[in-house]
Amino acid sequence: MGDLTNQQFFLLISVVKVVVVFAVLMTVLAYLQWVERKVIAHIQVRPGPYRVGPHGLLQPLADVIKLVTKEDLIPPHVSKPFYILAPFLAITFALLSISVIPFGPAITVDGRETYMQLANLNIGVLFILAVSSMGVYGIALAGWSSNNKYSLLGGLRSSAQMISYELPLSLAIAAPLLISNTLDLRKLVDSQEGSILHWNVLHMPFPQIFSFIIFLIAAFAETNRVPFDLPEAENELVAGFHTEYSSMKFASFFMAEYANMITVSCMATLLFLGGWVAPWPAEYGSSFVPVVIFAAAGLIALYHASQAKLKMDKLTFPAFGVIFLIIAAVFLLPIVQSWLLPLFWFCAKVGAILFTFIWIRGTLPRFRYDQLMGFTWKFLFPVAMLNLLVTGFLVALRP
Amino acid sequence: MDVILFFVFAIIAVVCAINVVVQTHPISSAISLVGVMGSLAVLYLLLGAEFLAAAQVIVYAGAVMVLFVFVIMLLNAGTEKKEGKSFAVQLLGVPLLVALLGIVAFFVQRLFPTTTVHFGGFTGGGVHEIGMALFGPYLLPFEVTSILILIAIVGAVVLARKEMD
Amino acid sequence: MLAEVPISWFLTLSAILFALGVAGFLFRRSIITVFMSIELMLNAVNLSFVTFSYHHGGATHQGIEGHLFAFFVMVVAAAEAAVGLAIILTIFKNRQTLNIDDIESMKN
Amino acid sequence: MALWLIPILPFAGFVINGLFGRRFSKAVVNIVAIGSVVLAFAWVLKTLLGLGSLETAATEHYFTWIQSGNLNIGCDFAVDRLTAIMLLIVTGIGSLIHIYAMGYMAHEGGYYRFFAYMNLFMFFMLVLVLAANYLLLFVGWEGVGLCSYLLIGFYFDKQFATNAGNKAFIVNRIGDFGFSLAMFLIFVNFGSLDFGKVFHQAPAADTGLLTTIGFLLLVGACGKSAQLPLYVWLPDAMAGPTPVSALIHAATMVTAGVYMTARSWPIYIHAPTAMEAIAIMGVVTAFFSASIGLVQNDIKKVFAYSTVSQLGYMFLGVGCGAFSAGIWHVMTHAFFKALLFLGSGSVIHALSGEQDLRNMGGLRTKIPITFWTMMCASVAIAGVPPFSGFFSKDAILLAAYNHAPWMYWLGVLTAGMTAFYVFRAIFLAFFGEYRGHAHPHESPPVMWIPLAILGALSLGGGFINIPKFLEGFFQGVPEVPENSSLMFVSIAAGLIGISIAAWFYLLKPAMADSLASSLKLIYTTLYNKYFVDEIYDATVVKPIVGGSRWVLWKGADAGLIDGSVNGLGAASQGAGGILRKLQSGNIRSYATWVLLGSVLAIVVLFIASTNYWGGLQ
Repeated sequence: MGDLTNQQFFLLISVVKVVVVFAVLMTVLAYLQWVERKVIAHIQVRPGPYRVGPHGLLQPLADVIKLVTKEDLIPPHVSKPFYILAPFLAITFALLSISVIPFGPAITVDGRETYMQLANLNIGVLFILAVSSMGVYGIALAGWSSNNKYSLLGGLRSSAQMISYELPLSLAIAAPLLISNTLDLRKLVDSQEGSILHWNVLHMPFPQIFSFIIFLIAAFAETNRVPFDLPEAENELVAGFHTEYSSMKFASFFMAEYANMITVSCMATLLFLGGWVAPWPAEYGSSFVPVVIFAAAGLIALYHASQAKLKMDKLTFPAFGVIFLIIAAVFLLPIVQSWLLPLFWFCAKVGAILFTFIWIRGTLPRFRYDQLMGFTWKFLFPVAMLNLLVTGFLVALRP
Repeated sequence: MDVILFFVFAIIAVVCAINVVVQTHPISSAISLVGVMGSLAVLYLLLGAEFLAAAQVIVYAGAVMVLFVFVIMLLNAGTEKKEGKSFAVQLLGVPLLVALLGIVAFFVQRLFPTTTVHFGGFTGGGVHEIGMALFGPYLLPFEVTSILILIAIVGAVVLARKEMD
Repeated sequence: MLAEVPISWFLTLSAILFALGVAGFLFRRSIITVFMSIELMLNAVNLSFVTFSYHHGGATHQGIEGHLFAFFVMVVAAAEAAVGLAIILTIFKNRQTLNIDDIESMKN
Repeated sequence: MALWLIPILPFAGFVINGLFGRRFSKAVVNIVAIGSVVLAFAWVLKTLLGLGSLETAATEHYFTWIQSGNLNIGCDFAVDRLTAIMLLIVTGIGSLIHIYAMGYMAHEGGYYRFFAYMNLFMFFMLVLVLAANYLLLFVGWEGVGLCSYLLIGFYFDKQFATNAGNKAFIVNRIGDFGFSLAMFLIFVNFGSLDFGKVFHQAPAADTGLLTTIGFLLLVGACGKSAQLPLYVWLPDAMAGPTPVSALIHAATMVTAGVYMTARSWPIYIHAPTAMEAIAIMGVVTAFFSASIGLVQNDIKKVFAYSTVSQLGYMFLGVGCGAFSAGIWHVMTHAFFKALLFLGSGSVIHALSGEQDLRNMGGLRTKIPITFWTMMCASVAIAGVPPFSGFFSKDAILLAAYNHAPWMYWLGVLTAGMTAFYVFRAIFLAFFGEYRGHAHPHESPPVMWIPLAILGALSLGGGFINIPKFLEGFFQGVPEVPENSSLMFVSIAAGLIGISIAAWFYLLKPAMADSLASSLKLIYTTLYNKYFVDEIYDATVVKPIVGGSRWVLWKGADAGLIDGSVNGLGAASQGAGGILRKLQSGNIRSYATWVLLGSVLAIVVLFIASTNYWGGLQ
């Protein structure tokens, strides 16, 4: 590979990155659904998907096959161009933001430095804000073009909700940006280098706990998740804006929702939780955390294998136990540690936030609509403003 | 590269703008307008206006136009009716438009014969530069804008509050 | 094939968009579309401002005034949209019409 | 030294009482009003002690008030020795009168309003004396005029009070007109209105110019200080409450003219003609109004004419070049005349509103404190040594003697008349039999304590040697040679006046009436104040009213102006009828016109800039 020019290398590595990210993202999207069903099932003390594959692990695959092969029904009386355009817009804008999110530090491939990121933008934060603000069109158009009053109401609610929650969201983002003094997502992470005490969420003397919580709440609303899933409140609006959609178009909205969840989780991680930075420095042993975790997981799997009652489990548990142990071993290899460790921490943080999303969905009831709007305008917005003001003052006083 | 980029997005912009004018349903016009704004944002990037490009998408496409779409949906505005007429428009509209476009295009060609644009030719449009200017020499207009927005909010609330009677 | 885009093309594009905005204002009867035509004109003007900024700034850090102007236009346009749409809502509530030719209480 | 605090304190009192006084109890109003003035007095004392000997003026610049072309007016306050005296008089006597008014006004309506106006007056008066340029002085000048108007018309439900207020205001306008012209002249010729800059340039200026300025300033002073021929408002101003008469129309505001003239001494010293005019005006006014005072029956009218007369004395002093003597008289006059007014207020208060001397008598035993304090004032004003009036009046007369003997003799005659009418009033009010029907009662301590303090000041105030104090201030003014023999002449004049009064009104009460009937023509003329009001009415007021009504209103306004306006209206109505066709109410049509306009504008813009056009080719 040594004979490639810089431009050829750039093209090649970009293609590789796009392929990898796309494949991983799609898998994650599919399996996030499985995780959600499983977690909620366990919160509600039931097993969840169990039939397709071991512990329902192949359920997402089955879902995909089902959705793709279903008849793509276009109801009469819909506004056809917009009806088709809407899911396309939704999924496009949802996936677009992933392109600027960095997953890890710069790594060296073949003697050349490259980023674990599809495109490095020095206004990355603004880009994500811009793209996410466009996401509302998909939902609004879907609601309107369906020519169905439930859909329309869902679309209207969604537009109003997303416009309203964008304000506290932006204000909450502004506070950590003030501290880090950059809009570049990589530099944002670099400014939080060190330990957990340097993450923006705990950054002394202005810990951004409030803006982190505000960001999470607003993100729930932006992604139309429980407890803010008014646009698709099934007991009021059938299925909200996507009532009339089926097959892949329906799947697009679904994927858009989960992609948005991943985006905001990544944003929260980058802005507040220090991105791929370990909670404490490597010299105090943070690099052994993944090894311990994966090894423990492997051992637990093996233990369960010895106790397994089902026939299938006797095969799968040992297999997974071994896989986990291998992963644990991989983390010990110094060659890959440099990029695998940051990736691990990043994924761990994103995963934790995604788990919070699911956890809250399993716990909280839905808001009433007027409460939803009152909450953002009368509480969230002023608090975010105040937080920004205080942070601004403290930053200005910073020597 | 730059020329291709310009042409692609200029053509998208013009086609979308024509669509804004000729579409009979407001929502089609609105979505077309979003297209215009999006392609203008790309042209801003070409001109080195990073911040404005982002602001264009966030403010215009993401907020103002959403508001439009929202109102169109709220009012359930249908296709417009061809009633009412204005003799002035019928008589003078097209000639004046052609004259305006012709004159402006002519003078533009005459006045700016040499300067050319290439990507990266202007680097003063980043967030930092805009911020330094806004909170430096242009602080007063900026602060006045905040008052303007406050007035707009109050005005909008008052107007929209009025009950139908 | 040109390597770079002449600045006059940008300005001409701006003029075309502006003229289209004017056309929308003149020939359309729906208040909302007319309002959108105004936004189109504002956008066209913003493009001019940014282009002029490039023209005057070049590679230096001068010529940011055009950007600021465009920025203020955006802010004012946002405020204007909020008030304007509120007015449209009120008009619709009171008159049940969105046709601009039906609204002529200021006649004579 | 925070000079601004001095006027601001009363102003704060005005704002608080004026805005919220209606809801306050009287006690709170008292605390605010009197507290603010007393605090101002205390601050004046502190400031003056802090400023030391004040050889040069202490100036403070706060902000630029007006900046237009080369006109640059700052909000500047300055304290020099002259200002220091005025500050002490204004705040000191003001405090006493405020305290007195607390008792006097206790039963009147509009209590808070009264004190709000009084505080506003104090504010403007202090601005007037503190001002370091003519315009700021003019602000105070107009402000005190306004307060004077408001307070004269305090009993606004009485016709004569509002009329008197209007009269004071309108007559003062004539004076202000002169003052304004003087300011314009000063600014045009000296390029500044700051005292320092103007007076620095004055010696080098043209005498004719200085004389003109001096005359115009004199017109202003004449209006404010009630001198002939603009004195007519002051006697009528007695329609206001008595503390107002004491504070504004005796002790402070009316002396503003004297203060301003003394302040402008560098101008006057180079304008001998103007000085002469001041002296003549002063002495004539002094004599003229003293003669009116001889026969008045209203106790306040007597003192009002007395005030005019004493102001004449001050101008006589100033006009003769004895600026410091004039200021000295301003101070002593403030003591004894304020006391006379407050005392007569006490009498009026005791008699429940009775003001006519013919209905008084024998009050000596009934209200002894008032009697004795008024006696103090009377001996002071009559020029009995060694009381205050004697010294200042003697200094003025001495200067007059050196200036022009006829002025001196007229002054001495006036001094005799002064002694006569003051003691006439005293004898009529306090001696003999009580002729009224009310039940006199002594005033409360809150009223007589200020009287007592003023009494002490009247008696001993002459030992405050103002000329000595101001010696350095009026540098370059010629010294007046001592002449102790003249002193005995004025003492004699005073004693003769007192004796005649005693003879007429104590020993042979019938003599006065018989003398009045035997000299009927003179008596009626004097009693009717030389018919000045009637003459003014016939020569000035009537023609103005008639001219306004027939020429300006019916002719110019109704005919010419209304006619042309109506014609224009009709014309525009006609034109509008045609043009309104354009206003179709159709926005799209309007947009077309706008577009047409823009296209034309662009075309014109490019065609007009031919150079540019040529450069393009």
